[in-house]
Amino acid sequence: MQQRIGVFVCHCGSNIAATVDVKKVVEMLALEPGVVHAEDYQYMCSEVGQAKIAEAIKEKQLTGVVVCSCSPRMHETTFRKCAERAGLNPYMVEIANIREQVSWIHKDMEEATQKAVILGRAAIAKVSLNTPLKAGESRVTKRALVIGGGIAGIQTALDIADAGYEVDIVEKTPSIGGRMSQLDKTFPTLDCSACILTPKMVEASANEKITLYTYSEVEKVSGFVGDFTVDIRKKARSVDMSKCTGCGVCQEKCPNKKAPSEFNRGLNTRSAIYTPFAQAIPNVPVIDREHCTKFLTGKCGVCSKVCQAGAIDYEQQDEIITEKYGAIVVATGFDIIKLDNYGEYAYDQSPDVITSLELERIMNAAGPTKGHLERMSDHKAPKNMVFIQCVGSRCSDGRGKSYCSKICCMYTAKHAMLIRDKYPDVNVTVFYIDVRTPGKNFDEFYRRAVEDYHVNYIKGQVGKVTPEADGSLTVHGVDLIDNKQIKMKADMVVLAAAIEPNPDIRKIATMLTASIDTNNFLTEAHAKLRPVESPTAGIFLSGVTQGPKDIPETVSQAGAAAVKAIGLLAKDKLLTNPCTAQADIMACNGCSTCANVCPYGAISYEDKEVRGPGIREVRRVAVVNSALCQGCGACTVACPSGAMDLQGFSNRQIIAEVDAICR
Amino acid sequence: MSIGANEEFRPKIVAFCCNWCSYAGADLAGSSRLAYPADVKIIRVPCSCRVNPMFILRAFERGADGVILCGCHPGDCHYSTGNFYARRRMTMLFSMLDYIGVENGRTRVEWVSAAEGAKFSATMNDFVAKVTSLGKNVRLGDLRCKN
Amino acid sequence: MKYSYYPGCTLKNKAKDLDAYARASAEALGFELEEIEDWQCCGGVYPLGSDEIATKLSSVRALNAAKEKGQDLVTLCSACHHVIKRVNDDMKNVADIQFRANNYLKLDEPYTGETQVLHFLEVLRDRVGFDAIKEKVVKPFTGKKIGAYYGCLLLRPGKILEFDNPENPKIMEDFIRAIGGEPVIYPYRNECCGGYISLKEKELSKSMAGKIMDNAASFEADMLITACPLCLYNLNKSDAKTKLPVYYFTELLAEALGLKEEVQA
Amino acid sequence: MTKAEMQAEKIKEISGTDPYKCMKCGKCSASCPSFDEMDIKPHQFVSYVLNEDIEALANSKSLWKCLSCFACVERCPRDVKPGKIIDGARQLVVREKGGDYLKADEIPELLDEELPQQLLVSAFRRYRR
Repeated sequence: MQQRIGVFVCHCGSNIAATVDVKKVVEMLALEPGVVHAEDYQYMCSEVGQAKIAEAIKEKQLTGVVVCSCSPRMHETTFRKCAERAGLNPYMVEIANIREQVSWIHKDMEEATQKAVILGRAAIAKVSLNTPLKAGESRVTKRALVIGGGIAGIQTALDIADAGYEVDIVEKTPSIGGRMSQLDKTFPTLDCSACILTPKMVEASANEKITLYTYSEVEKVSGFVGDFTVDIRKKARSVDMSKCTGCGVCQEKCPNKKAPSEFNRGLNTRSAIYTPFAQAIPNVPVIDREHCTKFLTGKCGVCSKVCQAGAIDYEQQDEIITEKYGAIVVATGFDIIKLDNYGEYAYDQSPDVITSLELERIMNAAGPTKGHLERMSDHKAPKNMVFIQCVGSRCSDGRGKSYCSKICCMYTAKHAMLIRDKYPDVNVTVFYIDVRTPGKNFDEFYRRAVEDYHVNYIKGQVGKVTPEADGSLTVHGVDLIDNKQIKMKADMVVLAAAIEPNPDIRKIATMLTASIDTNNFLTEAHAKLRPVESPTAGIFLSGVTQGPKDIPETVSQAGAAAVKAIGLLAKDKLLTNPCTAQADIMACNGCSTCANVCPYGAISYEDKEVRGPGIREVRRVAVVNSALCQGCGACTVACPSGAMDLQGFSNRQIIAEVDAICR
Repeated sequence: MSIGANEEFRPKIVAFCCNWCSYAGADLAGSSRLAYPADVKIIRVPCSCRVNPMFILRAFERGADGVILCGCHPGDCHYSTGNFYARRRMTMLFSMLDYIGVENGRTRVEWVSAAEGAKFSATMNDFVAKVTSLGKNVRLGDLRCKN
Repeated sequence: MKYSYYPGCTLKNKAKDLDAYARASAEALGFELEEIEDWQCCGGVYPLGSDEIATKLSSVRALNAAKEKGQDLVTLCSACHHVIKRVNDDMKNVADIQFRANNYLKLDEPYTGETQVLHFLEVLRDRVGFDAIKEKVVKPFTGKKIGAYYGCLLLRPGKILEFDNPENPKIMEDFIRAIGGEPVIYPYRNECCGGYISLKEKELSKSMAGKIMDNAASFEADMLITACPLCLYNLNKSDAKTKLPVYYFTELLAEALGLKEEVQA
Repeated sequence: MTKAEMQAEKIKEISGTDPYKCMKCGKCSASCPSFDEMDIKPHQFVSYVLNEDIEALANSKSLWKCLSCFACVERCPRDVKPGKIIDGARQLVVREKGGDYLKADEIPELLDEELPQQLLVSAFRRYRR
């Protein structure tokens, strides 16, 4: 059947029209075979623009529509819905991207117009070969998975559970709580971190809709939006969770107390059987098999002897739990970078050069120094403290991270203020490049540190920190405003080390097929309009996994991710992508090559009667399960007989595009 | 068709971009206004593994001077493994093309993520420069198209 | 094991002992330094101007000579090492310099950075091994507190020199342990001694070298070792409050191996 | 192009650095062992090039106080490498006729018994064409 195609060219205000001669594009494309209608309009995506398309479909009995506009990733759905409302199959719409690929990157009008015409022709060539497609349906498992049990994961899980859905949290460490549980106070109101976090942890643990898998990791993910299947590895705790009463005697009696405490950032040690901190949830210890004498030498077993509940189980094995989920939220959080590349700050050379996170532990009443501010080398109280900002942040030289870690300016102001408040005789100096305080009450907070607490802020980065023979440190800095080099004695130096996404995120992103950027932050579906969704349907982003953020931002993003997940879980059925593969049984000889390359197991084989000119036989042929097929097209290229084709991106369509471009 | 001595040679370049990473990377290059030559025309495919070697032969046959295939970084494929198939297929195809005289500089596979607008633009600038330096592709022209 | 060896100008004159101790120690440790024929002066400082070619050619000739013999190129003087290593990096990675240098030199086969440049200390660490040296030590520096002075040229820029962690190096400390001494780690060990500035700005370099020596002394070093004749000169001329003796590391190596008298004779 | 513009371009070319990358953190000046001897400080080199104030840079004492110790090059978080910029300016001066900072006839009085050859060679390279 001869197609009747309508072409609609958008000005996008001046975004397109300033560089592309829109009228000329209309004029040229109107000449293409099959085109029966061509027009342009200021904003095709507006109500008026869409009405024009609908009207043309009805009046001219269009069978295909080409919109020359912005990227299909922006408005393809808009125009497809518009076509559908006007009675045209939505898959008879193609977009020529003349904004991102033309007007925004080219300056010469003639050249840009010519390219726009060519892209329009390619879209026309493609739409001429489109066939109406109908989306299928798939079911939604009404259960969500949250990966990561920090404040982001906890908040997301609480919100999802609150809406009435089952939700599981998978946390790698023995307790939920995350980074926030390590913090002493929070800015800009100086709440005690534990006081506001612990209730949430308890709530998550008590909520009957929430299941916690601590000391567990996601091992395998398959399926797709609405119907993911996930294997979770519950690592052997060596403690029976159902028997343990959390009395803590085992930790007290454990003779091996030499393991570095992860929770206290290695500033002190813990027993081999341990809970990371007193408020841990669940309050069930874990045996660290790498440090446990029983596991190392076979001799010991003290914890087992003292445990009255009989909960110690040295034979316990890892367990794999397989569960189905409709939505997955990633909340894997962050760590601070390793400082190996920054030898000039002497972090490895002096115990009195510490990171901000270590300072949090030192300031905390439950920390290694019971909250007393003291040097780790000689446990003396410092008189002079220096804070260095941007250690590894804003570094484009390959040693650190190119981005701003965002939280350091504020937590440093917090540290400075708390120290000056509690120890007024300690001099506090902050070397900064810029003080960045966008946020409600943030700048006021920073100014309080200067004006009320007399913290000495010096503009200029530090070049080197040298540990001196007398045990002090010399900070070699600069005051750019005074234009003077500074050599300053300090007893402690605190480094605001850059934050980076949890290193596990690479592995997790690969399992989820979620896109990730060069800094290992997960990519959003749209940087502005869909900031908590991954481009991979059914995957949502919560917290620092998407980019640096502070606690209030994390909590609000966690809520937003929860709402998106709830929106998905609330549906009974999802429309599936109709652009799936299909085998031409006339050409298929059942060789199984396609099934071998299919990542979804969507292809099976059936004996079917094949009828054609001179053929009438029963043959083994490929059958695609369109509910499982995700439309990647791997099979279409692997098929040796050319029987496999992908609807919506058929061989003929792509060749037609190639031809149109090379014409 | 011959190129006049004074006429500046502008190559015809087809870029196949996977929907999830590279096409999004191209969009980011666009919204970040990172220019690359208009000679590049993008065809959107769901995955780099959708690109049949036939499409590339067809492009050269129809007068393309260079063909580039962009996909997600290895390990980051939206369909898990598609880009690995693409990589293997293209390695074979490109060496065959080189054998018959379509130089390796005219063909390329590049991994560009959705966040790498700058890399997309830099890659295209570099590829266009390379193809331009090689001049017109004369090896695979369809004789039936000639006058 | 044979290495091509580039001694450099100073080792043929004012720093003859740096060279002589190295050769004798090498022999005792089972490797040979084969001096490149007709080597030319490296220029002492790496030409920073990206448009300079002529000043890099002498290094390329030495590098190519080693390549033709199929040997790694060993250097001893910090300055020679710095210049030759960086020129080699240019020849490997900077297309323009590679093209122009080869154009000029007209070698049988173009040189594109194939030779591996090793400092004598790197040979000791990576090829011989400090543990193997320890076994051959007959006169250990037991109880001696020795400060390693690295200076700038061996360490920076770290990405190109790849000698050691440029801000917190340990190769010379490991060397000191190997010869039985006790390394003194002091933060100024990678600060600049003043370098070539001591020709015209004598006071400045005296004070810079003085800070280094005083810093080492505050950590109770008995002596300093260095690989660079210019560092040695500047340290000896310093205005330090506590004057420490400064030795070439090869002298201590030869002494530990029991070769010192032999070399001096 | 004015002379200053041309010279600024030349410095960028010789040094192979991009002054626009500088974020003005001052780590170069904090690291510089010659800071107190310099009239124009390391972190200011960039602004002089960007403002095309080459005359001042060329006449600055800093040209002859830089030790090429690469502390600023090593530590610059933005890969601007102020040490290479100042060397670019120094090259600009010594490549001009009469720009030599070290005259042959002043050498004898600078020498002493222990002075290594390396020092003369290095100083010649840095101070003269």
